[in-house]
Amino acid sequence: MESKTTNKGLKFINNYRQVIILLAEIIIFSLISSRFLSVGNLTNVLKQVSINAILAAGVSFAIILGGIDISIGSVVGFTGAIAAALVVRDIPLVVVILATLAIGAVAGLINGVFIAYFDLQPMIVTLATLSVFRGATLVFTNGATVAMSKGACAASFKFLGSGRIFGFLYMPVLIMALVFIVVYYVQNKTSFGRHMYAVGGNEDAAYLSGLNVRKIKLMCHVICGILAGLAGAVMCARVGSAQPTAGESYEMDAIAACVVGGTSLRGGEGRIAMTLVGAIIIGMINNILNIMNVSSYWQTIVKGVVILAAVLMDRKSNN
Amino acid sequence: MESKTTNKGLKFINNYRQVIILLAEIIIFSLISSRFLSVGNLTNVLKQVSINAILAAGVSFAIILGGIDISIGSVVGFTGAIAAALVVRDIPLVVVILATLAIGAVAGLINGVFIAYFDLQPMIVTLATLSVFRGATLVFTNGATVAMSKGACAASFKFLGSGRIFGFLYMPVLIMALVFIVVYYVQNKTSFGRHMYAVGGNEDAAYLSGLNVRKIKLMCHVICGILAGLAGAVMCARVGSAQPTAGESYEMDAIAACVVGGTSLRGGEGRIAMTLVGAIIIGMINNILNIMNVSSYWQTIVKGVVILAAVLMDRKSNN
Amino acid sequence: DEKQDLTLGLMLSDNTNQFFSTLEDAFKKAAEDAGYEVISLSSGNDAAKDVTNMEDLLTQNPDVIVYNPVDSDAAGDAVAMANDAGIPVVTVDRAANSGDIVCHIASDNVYGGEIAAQYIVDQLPDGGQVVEIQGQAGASATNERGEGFHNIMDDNDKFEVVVSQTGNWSSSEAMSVMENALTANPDIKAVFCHNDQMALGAIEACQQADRDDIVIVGFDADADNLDAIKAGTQAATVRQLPALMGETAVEVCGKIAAGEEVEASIGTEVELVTADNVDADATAEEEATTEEEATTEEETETTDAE
Amino acid sequence: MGEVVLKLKGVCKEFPGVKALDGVDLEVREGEVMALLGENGAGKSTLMKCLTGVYQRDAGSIQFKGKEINYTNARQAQDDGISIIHQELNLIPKMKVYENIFLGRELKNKMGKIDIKQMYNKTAEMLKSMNVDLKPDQKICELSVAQQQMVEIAKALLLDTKVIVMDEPTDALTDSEVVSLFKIINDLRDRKKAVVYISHRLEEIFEICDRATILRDGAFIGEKKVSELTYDELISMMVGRKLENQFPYEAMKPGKTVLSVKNLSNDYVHDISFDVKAGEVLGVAGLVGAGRTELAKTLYGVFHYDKGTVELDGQQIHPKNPSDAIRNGIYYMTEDRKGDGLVLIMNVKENISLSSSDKITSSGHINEKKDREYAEDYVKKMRIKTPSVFQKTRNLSGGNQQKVILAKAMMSDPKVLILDEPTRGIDVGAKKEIYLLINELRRQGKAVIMISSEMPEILGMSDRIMILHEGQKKGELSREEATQEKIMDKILS
Ligand SMILES: Nc1ncnc2c1ncn2[C@@H]1O[C@H](COP(=O)(O)OP(=O)(O)OP(=O)(O)O)[C@@H](O)[C@H]1O
Ligand SMILES: Nc1ncnc2c1ncn2[C@@H]1O[C@H](COP(=O)(O)OP(=O)(O)OP(=O)(O)O)[C@@H](O)[C@H]1O
Ligand SMILES: [Mg+2]
Ligand SMILES: [Mg+2]
Repeated sequence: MESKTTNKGLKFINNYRQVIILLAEIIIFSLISSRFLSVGNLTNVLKQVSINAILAAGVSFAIILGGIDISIGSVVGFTGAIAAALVVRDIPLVVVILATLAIGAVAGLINGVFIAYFDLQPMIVTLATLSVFRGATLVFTNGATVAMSKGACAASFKFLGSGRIFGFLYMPVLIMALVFIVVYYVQNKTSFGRHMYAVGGNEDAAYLSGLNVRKIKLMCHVICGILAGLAGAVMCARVGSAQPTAGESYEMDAIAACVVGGTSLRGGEGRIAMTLVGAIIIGMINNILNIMNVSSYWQTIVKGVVILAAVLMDRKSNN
Repeated sequence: MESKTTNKGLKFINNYRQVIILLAEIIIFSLISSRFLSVGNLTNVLKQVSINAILAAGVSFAIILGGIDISIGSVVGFTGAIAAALVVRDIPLVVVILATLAIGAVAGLINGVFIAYFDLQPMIVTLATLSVFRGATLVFTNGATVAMSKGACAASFKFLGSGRIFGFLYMPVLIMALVFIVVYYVQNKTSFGRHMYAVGGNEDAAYLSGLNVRKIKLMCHVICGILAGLAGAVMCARVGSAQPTAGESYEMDAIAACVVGGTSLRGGEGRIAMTLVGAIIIGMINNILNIMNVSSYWQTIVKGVVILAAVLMDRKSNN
Repeated sequence: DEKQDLTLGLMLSDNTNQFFSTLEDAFKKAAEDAGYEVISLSSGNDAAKDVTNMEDLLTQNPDVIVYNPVDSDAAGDAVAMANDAGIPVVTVDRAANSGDIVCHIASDNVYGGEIAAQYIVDQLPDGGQVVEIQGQAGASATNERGEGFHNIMDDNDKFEVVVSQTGNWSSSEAMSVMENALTANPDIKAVFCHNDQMALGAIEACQQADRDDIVIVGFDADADNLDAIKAGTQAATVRQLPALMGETAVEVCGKIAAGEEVEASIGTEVELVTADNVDADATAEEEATTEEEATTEEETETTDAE
Repeated sequence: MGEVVLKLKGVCKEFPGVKALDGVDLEVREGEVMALLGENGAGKSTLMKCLTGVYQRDAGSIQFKGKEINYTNARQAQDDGISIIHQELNLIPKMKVYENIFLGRELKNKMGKIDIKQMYNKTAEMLKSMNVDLKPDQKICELSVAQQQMVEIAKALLLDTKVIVMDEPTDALTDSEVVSLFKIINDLRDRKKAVVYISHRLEEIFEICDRATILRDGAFIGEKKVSELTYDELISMMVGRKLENQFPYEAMKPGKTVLSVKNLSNDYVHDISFDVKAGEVLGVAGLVGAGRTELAKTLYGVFHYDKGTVELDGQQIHPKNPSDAIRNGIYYMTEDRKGDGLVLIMNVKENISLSSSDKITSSGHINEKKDREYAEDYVKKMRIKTPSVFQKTRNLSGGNQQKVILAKAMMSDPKVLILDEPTRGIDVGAKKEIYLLINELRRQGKAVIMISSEMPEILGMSDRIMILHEGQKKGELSREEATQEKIMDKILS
């Protein structure tokens, strides 16, 4: 009985170890800087985290499959440019959003077809499409920033990026929250989600159990693309313009968020809520380093060390 | 009998499919541009390929293990900066080279310890150290280029990067050739090489067969680091100075070279000679795009498409 | 001039950067008008790629090479190759620290940083806290613009640079930096961004924080930022004239090929654009890009970029 | 009587939530074969892993040649003279036979260069002496499971150690290889080696072992001389109760023909025709490499065929993939439970319902309650030993894993169920339970095709037996006429 209780306690701690890391972080950072623990600053963190978190939610589909998608940064750049170009032409907001999601879906579809139907390795496929999508963005924008004019469309589009609801809920944060709720439902409460985990856990067994492995893989990559498209639109709306190089190397932060959140790159494992926690853990690191005005050279070092420490702690408590 | 011969023929084609892709490339490119098939240009290609090829040889150790090392680009930057700083201080050439190799080894050791002894996932470890090593470079150089003076040491060091032997054999090409010979021997003719393939093929089985899996993993990452250090020195010598951002995203080209050369990212497979072929395939693509004056935006697209096509062909002929 | 059949090589450090893509476009257009061929290569900010590109460029034997190095120190080897091949080299924007250069068309990043800082000093007689949003760590433009900025700021006791953070040339990252800076330092009076992209991000952040009192200074004079200056959301930006540099470079190439003398160094303007001169300057820029005559070849400013 | 070389005393080992070993003793003598027996999950493999340094014991002592040992990795045990053939195959799929056999102990010249030729020759010699028809440079992934098992045995023999542990070596073998293996074991005994032999095929124990140590639920039950034991005694020691009638075959009148296969041909099988009726068990016998698995996978849509027809309930079907086959009412239960049977990191519940999403979902939404109830129902009905349906299948014993796969198959409710080696690696008690489940399936009117390499099982449970050899059908025998000899005759005809 005695030992059972401890075991349960241990199991609880283990299940929520990322949350514990996050709490530890909050406590330490509050001690480091008095400015950290303010509503304003925490709101900042959430706003800043939103784009990476949406990307991480998307890439978690690819990672749970046992694959990866490193082209999402380029998809962000491409869809952002398209969104800006449409807004400039005064296309209605709904159309703009649907268009970016559709383009994201097509990008994911391209990845998915090569990965699922041609059996190519996800890393190399998305490495190639990373290059293709970025090139497409450069060609499309001719290397120039697409700025959004002050028209009616621009205003409504920008609301997506910086608008508030109830005075405190920023749109990117709201969108992020909605994304995570939907993704949580899809991954945990639907048979599609269950099948995704099965394919990631043992592809052969999933196939022999009668699952349509290829379709599942394709779908996961399409979802990943759609979320990258959404992230592109939100980012473009937040910044108010689209740079041809926008989103470069964002994939790395998204992957880091998943892994810090306990998702295994070997596939079959990972909880979306913890991915959000992972993204916030990383976002808070960036935030405190900014607040403390650590030189950007040292920031690069510290960020790497902290990610390493987080996965190390994650692993330790996992055992 | 009849069918056996065809089978042998097929097997031969299959075994050397990358070479066939390379030959096809040479023929097509010669038809596209009369300037392509000249001794001068092919020498250029080899010189240009050398750094990526050395990196690819190194990262092949990590990939055959079933892992990855995406920190090598940062190691190139760091060791290059150290090399330049030492040359500026007129340190003898041998010491400079040994120092860069040693630093590369330490970088690999750090990766290896986390991967082998803390059982962290290679992708996330090297993603973190990518950041750490780049930051270290920025701190070390204070963000500024380290230029090499005109001293005796600088001259001898620069010989590494642009010197010739027998009038036509450029040093980087010679170094690349030596690296591949040594790596070929290590991977194919030593028990260490066999063990590396075994660990990549089935880690549990390798462990139960009595192999010291951790040590093998560590060694592979150290070798990868050493070769990245060598690449950093050669690059610094070739360019004549060290930029703090040197080597950024080089890991992707190196990984692409391995995969185009038929190395599986799932581990346990890969032939070093074909990695060289893969590096040359990619190098020739870059070269012909430059020669044909394709806009760099389109180059980005074309490069992605061609890598995809190469792995697709590779896979088709593999089946 | 009688028309010549020239092939010009153009090597840019990074044409995904708007400054250089503008330079490239103007160069190509001017060359086309003059009936020249252009081979244009870009190095993606990788000094090793400069060497590679030079090798590939020399294979095609251009008549003149216009070179915008990734790094001045690293440029020597690439220039030496061209020298060996007997092809004249003109550098733009960034100089090469060794090798034979026929002409350098300079624009001075350090000076640009200085006038940006000076503007802030002039605007805020009482001094105060200042933010610097840097370009990508280690990039030469970052180093030079930062150097100029600190040349002024560090000597001035009234000002304190409370935040020096990188925005990686990206509006989105700059926005995050600015948000954090505003939270951490409510008394910020001014911000200097190493490019205008990042200034856009800073503007967004200030607007969202309802801080329209902050003096925002950018660099590059992008069209959007000129609009922002007109609208009063941005205070100033530093204008370099990339289009003009491109056109000047084509002209210089023509002269070199024709065997005419050219100045060893040609300076193109670096100037501050504020609400006072934004309208006038906008027209000047337009003229510069549309009329070939409006070049500044006579100016013999010999400020060296590095 | 041989000297005791290895003495384990009071060995304990606990996993999170499971006490796998609770004070186990074992004595192994030179020149003798010690059987280690027990139900699935009794702790046999765990004990051997504690011995060979894969796991560290929590308590107890292990003495080898009078010296206390405490290995921390596999290599130390090998170097000391203890080798083990693990229950799971431990080969590198993409490497060659000789490379696997010499893995970790490559022959080298003085320069450190590996000597491929010598390793090749020694491997060829070894395989020949074992009566295995394999080329040393074949890749492991191209071999059948049985051939791989023989390679595994060769690898252990190469070490030439004092003690050899064999954890269910015959699990994947057919009779002819078993004969070869027993020759090898007899030879080892003659050479004064000590052998620990783990198997669920009890007839083998009486044929090859000298003594038997029996475990139950991680506890030591006893050690007996095999010559002093009867079959029933042995079972009651293992199971803790009497177990009568190992093959509970019930005569039943078969219904109408459900599956009818005519002239099926592809790369693996040639011109196969047969049919199966409702409520009937069709046994499929054959040597290793007979193509039984391939036939099953062809019917299941994994392999394609271009000649021949498959009819189900009189309707012609042509399954293109497993999901297609399942839709048509055919389910295949794999022989490789870890390789392609289970998603090991998923729990019992998730595995059981994997092929029957439609039963637990409405428009894509999973009904958690239904999901759990179905699983709990199967766990109870099939007596799957697991703390809860939320246990990861990775942590179940082999027999219980097998039952989970069978539960998955049953939940998909097929018309035709193909069982490939359904009792591989399963203890006597569990075997009987699976036979009872097969009876249950027959009663439900399912057509069952049972592929098995265990002759007694084929003879004991089939209504009819189809014999395959090298992809061809060699004949069919009814239950009444079938004997082991007749089957072998047909194979060799
Ligand atoms: N790594 C592990 N983690 C948790 N539990 C384990 C682990 N390995 C084994 N067990 C548990 O320990 C017990 C003994 O398992 P073991 O594999 O030794 O049984 P066994 O006698 O070899 O059975 P079988 O005949 O099925 O092979 C089982 O209950 C099993 O579930
Ligand atoms: N992946 C593969 N590549 C090449 N040959 C294979 C492969 N898998 C099996 N084979 C060959 O196919 C033949 C039939 O295989 P298999 O042993 O699975 O048949 P089986 O009758 O089901 O035998 P069992 O189930 O008893 O192992 C064998 O000769 C085997 O070597
Ligand atoms: Mg066992
Ligand atoms: Mg079989």
